[in-house]
Amino acid sequence: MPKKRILTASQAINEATIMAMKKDNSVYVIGEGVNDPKEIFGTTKNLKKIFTSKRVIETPISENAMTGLCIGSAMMGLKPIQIHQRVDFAILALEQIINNCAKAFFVSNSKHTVPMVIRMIIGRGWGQGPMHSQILDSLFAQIPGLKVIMPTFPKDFKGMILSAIKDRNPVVILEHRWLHNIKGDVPKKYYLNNINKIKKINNGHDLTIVANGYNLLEVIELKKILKDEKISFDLFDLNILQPLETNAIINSVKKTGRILVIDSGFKNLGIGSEIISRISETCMEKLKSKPLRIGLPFVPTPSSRFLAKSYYLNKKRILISILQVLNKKKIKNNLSKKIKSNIPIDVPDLSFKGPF
Amino acid sequence: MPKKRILTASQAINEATIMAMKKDNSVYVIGEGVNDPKEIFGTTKNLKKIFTSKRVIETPISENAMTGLCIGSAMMGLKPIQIHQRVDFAILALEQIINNCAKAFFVSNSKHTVPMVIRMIIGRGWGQGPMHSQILDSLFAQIPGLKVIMPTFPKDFKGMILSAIKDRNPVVILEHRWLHNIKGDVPKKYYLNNINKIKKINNGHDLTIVANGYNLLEVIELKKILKDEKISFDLFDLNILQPLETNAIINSVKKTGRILVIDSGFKNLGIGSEIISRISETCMEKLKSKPLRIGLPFVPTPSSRFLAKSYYLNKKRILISILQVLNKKKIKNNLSKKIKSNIPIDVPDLSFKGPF
Amino acid sequence: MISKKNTKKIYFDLLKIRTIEEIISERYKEQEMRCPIHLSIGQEAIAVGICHNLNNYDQIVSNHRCHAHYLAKGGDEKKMINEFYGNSDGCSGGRGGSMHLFDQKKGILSSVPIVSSSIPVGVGAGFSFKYNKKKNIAVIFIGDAAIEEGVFYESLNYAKIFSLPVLFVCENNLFSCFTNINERQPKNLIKKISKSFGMKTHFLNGNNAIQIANKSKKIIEEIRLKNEPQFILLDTYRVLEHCGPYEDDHLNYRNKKEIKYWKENCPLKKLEKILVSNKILSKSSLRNYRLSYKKKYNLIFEDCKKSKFLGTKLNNIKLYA
Amino acid sequence: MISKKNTKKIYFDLLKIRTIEEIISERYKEQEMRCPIHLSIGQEAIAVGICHNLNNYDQIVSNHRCHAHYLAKGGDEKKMINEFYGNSDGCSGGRGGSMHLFDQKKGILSSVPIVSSSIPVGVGAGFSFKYNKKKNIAVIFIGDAAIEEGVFYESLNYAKIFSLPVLFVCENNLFSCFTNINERQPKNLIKKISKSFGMKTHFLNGNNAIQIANKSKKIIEEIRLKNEPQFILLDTYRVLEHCGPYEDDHLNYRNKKEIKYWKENCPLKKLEKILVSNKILSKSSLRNYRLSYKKKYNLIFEDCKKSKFLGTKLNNIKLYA
Ligand SMILES: Cc1ncc(C[n+]2csc(CCOP(=O)(O)OP(=O)(O)O)c2C)c(N)n1
Ligand SMILES: Cc1ncc(C[n+]2csc(CCOP(=O)(O)OP(=O)(O)O)c2C)c(N)n1
Ligand SMILES: [Mg+2]
Ligand SMILES: [Mg+2]
Repeated sequence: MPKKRILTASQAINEATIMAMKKDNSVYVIGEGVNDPKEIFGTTKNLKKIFTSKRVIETPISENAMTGLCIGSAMMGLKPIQIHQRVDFAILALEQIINNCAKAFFVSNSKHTVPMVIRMIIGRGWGQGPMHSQILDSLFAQIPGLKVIMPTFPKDFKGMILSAIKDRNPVVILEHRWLHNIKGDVPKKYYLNNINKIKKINNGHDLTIVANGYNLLEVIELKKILKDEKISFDLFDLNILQPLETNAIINSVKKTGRILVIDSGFKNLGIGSEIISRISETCMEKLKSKPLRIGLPFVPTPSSRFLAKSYYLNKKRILISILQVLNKKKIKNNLSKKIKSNIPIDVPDLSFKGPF
Repeated sequence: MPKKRILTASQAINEATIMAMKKDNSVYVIGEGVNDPKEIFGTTKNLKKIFTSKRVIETPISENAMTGLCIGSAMMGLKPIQIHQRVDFAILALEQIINNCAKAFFVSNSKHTVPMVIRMIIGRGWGQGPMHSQILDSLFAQIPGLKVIMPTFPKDFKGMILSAIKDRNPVVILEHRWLHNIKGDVPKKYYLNNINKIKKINNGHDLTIVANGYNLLEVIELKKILKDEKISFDLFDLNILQPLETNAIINSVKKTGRILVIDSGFKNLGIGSEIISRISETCMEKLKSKPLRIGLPFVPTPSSRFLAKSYYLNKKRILISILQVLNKKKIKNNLSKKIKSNIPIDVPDLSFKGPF
Repeated sequence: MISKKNTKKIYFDLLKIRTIEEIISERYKEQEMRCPIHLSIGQEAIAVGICHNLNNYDQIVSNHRCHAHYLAKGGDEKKMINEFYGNSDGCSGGRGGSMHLFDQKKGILSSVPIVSSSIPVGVGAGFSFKYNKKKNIAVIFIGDAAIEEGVFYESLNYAKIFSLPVLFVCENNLFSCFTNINERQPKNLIKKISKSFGMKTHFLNGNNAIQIANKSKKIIEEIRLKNEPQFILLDTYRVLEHCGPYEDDHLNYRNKKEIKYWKENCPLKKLEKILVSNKILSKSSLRNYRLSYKKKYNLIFEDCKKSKFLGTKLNNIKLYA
Repeated sequence: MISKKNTKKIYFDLLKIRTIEEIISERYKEQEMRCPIHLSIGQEAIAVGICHNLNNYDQIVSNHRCHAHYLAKGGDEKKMINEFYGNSDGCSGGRGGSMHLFDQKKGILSSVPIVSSSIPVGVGAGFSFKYNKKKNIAVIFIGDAAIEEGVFYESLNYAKIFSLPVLFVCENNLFSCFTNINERQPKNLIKKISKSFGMKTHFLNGNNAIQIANKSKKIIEEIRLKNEPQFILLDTYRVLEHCGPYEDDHLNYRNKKEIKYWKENCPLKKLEKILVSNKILSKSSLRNYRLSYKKKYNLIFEDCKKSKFLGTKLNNIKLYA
């Protein structure tokens, strides 16, 4: 058995980028700050040194034209990896993304492809407020022609980014900032992860849970606690938002009869709404309890940690929702204690010293 | 009883605009083409003559700054009515819409308001293709802080636009191009229609239907045919997409036990997904059959009428869906004949001579 | 200097475009070309003159008014006409309609109806040439209103600071739909703007195809050689309505004198004069060409109109490559 | 010319801003101001000089680096500091954090962290003044990178063709985060661009508050009078890191000589020299002011830090007005 190789997610992203660039000369990296000393949270480390500024391109603050430039070059056969330090900056490029990027394949009668990757980082850190920590997952998932992925584990970051780069379609990668420092086993070799079909990552009996991003980690942390209570669940890592393949979820629900979907973004018109609707439309009769979605309330992200507390989901709120789906009215006191955390709401761990 | 006063929807819009501008000097109209001979499909007729170019403002082709300008002026107390001849052009202004327009009230701790109306016309006519006939209903409904309305009847166009202008929040009005020539009774007086809560517009027993825009007219046309078959339905005019108030729908479903939601836009992540999810989450046990959504397939709008045929919904497809929700497998032959139309897919009526 | 042979070629290109557009204008009322159309009648010299100096690997991008660009760059006319009729063998399979013309083999990368949207895409094509050390250029055709969209400036900036082989060609027909340029832009902005970005900027008569071909030849060579973007601004005029097949002079949004002036300066007439006075073609042969082109292309339209839609059904269209 | 009294006022404004920012810088590591901060240390003269000539009804808009603009325009300092601490009596109730400062009563219309996003909003404020025939102006503070966003140009265009009372104030500190202006823009674009739009354009030393106040007085009066936008470009320098409380000179993205030059040209030192040499204030009184300001504002920080969050819970926040 090969030895484990522990990397952080940002190291995995960095490694994947280097591999792809070595393998294929047409891959280039472009974005505001890609050559900064901060190296986009470490993910662009050493790129310029290895590949020179010809292939690792710092740009003016002009997101829309930058995106169009990437699209044009991709239609001509290059493979841009565009990076937005905040997903929010991609809002300025929506015209190019919605029109040229997503529609070129369709409107060219399948002649043009736009093999382009857009990494967008979701800024959760010290209270960055309503214009620097949006999620926008279902906004992008609503644009036909884009693939939209949202990896959680370092291993997946590597494999999915490599797949995204290889894919002939535009792929949006939503990276939750707090996942960059998560550690995990990452194989050394070049490998591709599926970016067309989500996977079940845990097997159980009592309910089906669908989650992604940072929430997914919290669900996993609940696993042990729930096991002590003899509760087990099917868990889907919703790391592919588009194409949204829900057959496996539906099959799972047919078995468990209970479903909780946890949205990283707004609950309103979130991916969860689509999943619950599909379940209701296909196998409503198998449900033993009402389906449940949780997600962000329908207001902009507040900056203050005092407000962030009731804005973001946390283990406790997830646990309550699980029990609700299971028709167990109250959390047992000891459960509630077990999940108590001494980590403030606005940091992923105690080593985090802000601001981003 | 007052005599009926028949106007087209575009006349109703025009009348509402003139009334609002006469009533309140701070109301102004701005957009590309507002003073064109084409008068934005007749809706801006005479405005410049009455109110001069000070208040009816032709602009350069710069949607994003135009929107910001409107926002700034609205924060200062003016009341802009901004017009996009195509909803698609608003995509260039999404940064201003998502950030300053929708978030100013929140981020200013409720001190600033942005009392602004944005009329966006959905371009269905002769095959305008993927960048000139998007719907984008659920995109706008996904932005917290906006109100989003979509009137169907001339009477509502007038009353809802007047309410939108009076409202202290930014209101997006989605106007389906094919509704502009629809005629109906429009009271002469100044009146306000609710833009916070949708209304039931038909009472029945067998199922609940939720629809809006052009589809709503098609549902209404089916009413008589279905009546002959002793089928009656509760019908909701989903002319308010945000705030999305679904209690009345849920109560109706509790009664009928069956629900069909017809989306004007994509079925994927459409408003229907939110409605069906809410129903499933609250009163699943009352459903006698699986809920059903229909809407546009998840591909860009094709131009060719040969493709448009299978893209857009029509009476027949709506009828099939109704029967499906009622668990009636087949359309009876005579029903199918009754709804046969001799109008081509790409015109609203035979007087339409293109191109828009 | 353009040779006699090339002068003739330019004439045939121009005549072809004019003929096809006139037939569209005539046949549009048959209501079988069911998509918006933006005719280039009066403005064709620019497309023809510039594209004369391009090869198949050079790329162009265009906008809503793309017929002339498409044809001048060598786009397949039958595929274009089929696209107007919504047929499956249209250049975009009926998906796009008249505002989405492209031909991959001929270097027609993209035409899109969102004003200015294709500009950065063209810059991206230029980027790919430099990246791959190709000696090709990308030409970006825009109207005078395109410079009102922010992305235009962002794109100038990229083209300049990345030193890309890009030629901006701005066709100033004074109008954006019904609105005069004076209502939309500060005086002379359009003349000054590319210079502010440090680009070589040229002003040409947009209705003289030969002159355009001549002058742009040098410009294009220089771009190929130096990987530096340049900008050409050309004055011209649209003869028919903004969108649709008819004249709309009765609407009085344009000055009668102005219209008269520009009609007299018709690029086709101008070119014919040159051909005759330089004894390249005789008046009668010109007449014959006009007639034979008309006949030939009318047949093609007839063909396309009759052809059935045979394409993939929408349900089978793939969203992903 | 600025009077002695006003010179003193300018000094007190500058000192206040510098003091508050230095305290932020010191206290940031306490980890109680938990939001990104962009300090203006080294650049304050611009805010102070310009705002000196504005009244409460004039409006300003700002960006991520908004502390100095907010304070110079008269924004409530306690509300600002509370905002940094995330408190409910912060100027945006803790909802926005440091990049969303505003004060309605003082004409601070908006500050937003999306580069250039507030520019058209400022133009809209100018529009409202003209519409209502008010003799006020809107001032739009931007950094050098803001001119890379398309919306900047669109906004220049609107301000000009609508003849709006708008003053653009561009603080060129040579950097956008870590990237030098030479990597981002063609040479001198920033100097030429507003002229292309036909705007009166002025170049000033951004570190000389008195000069800025003097020169902008006339400019602002002219704008009030004529309803014509103007543009001021000022050179200046940010002393600390782009975002955060520390120096970052060890990262070597900026030239050592350049840093030295600008530190020597510190706007506060410059102003103190003027005060002393013109015998407006003595050296020792300057020292006393420095100390007393420090003390005073440290107390306010201490207060704010201790104050509890007493605001509406998120669940009760209204989405609509
Ligand atoms: C972003 C956007 N806004 C508005 C329109 C509507 N529109 C279509 S063509 C046009 C005029 C464009 O004028 P110009 O660029 O000068 O080209 P011309 O039509 O004169 O050839 C406008 C405003 C559009 N297509 N896209
Ligand atoms: C649209 C957008 N893109 C990128 C960023 C990230 N960003 C924040 S500040 C900044 C630099 C802005 O530089 P400048 O305008 O010169 O202001 P300065 O920081 O120098 O005061 C950047 C790129 C952003 N906030 N918004
Ligand atoms: Mg034009
Ligand atoms: Mg700067």
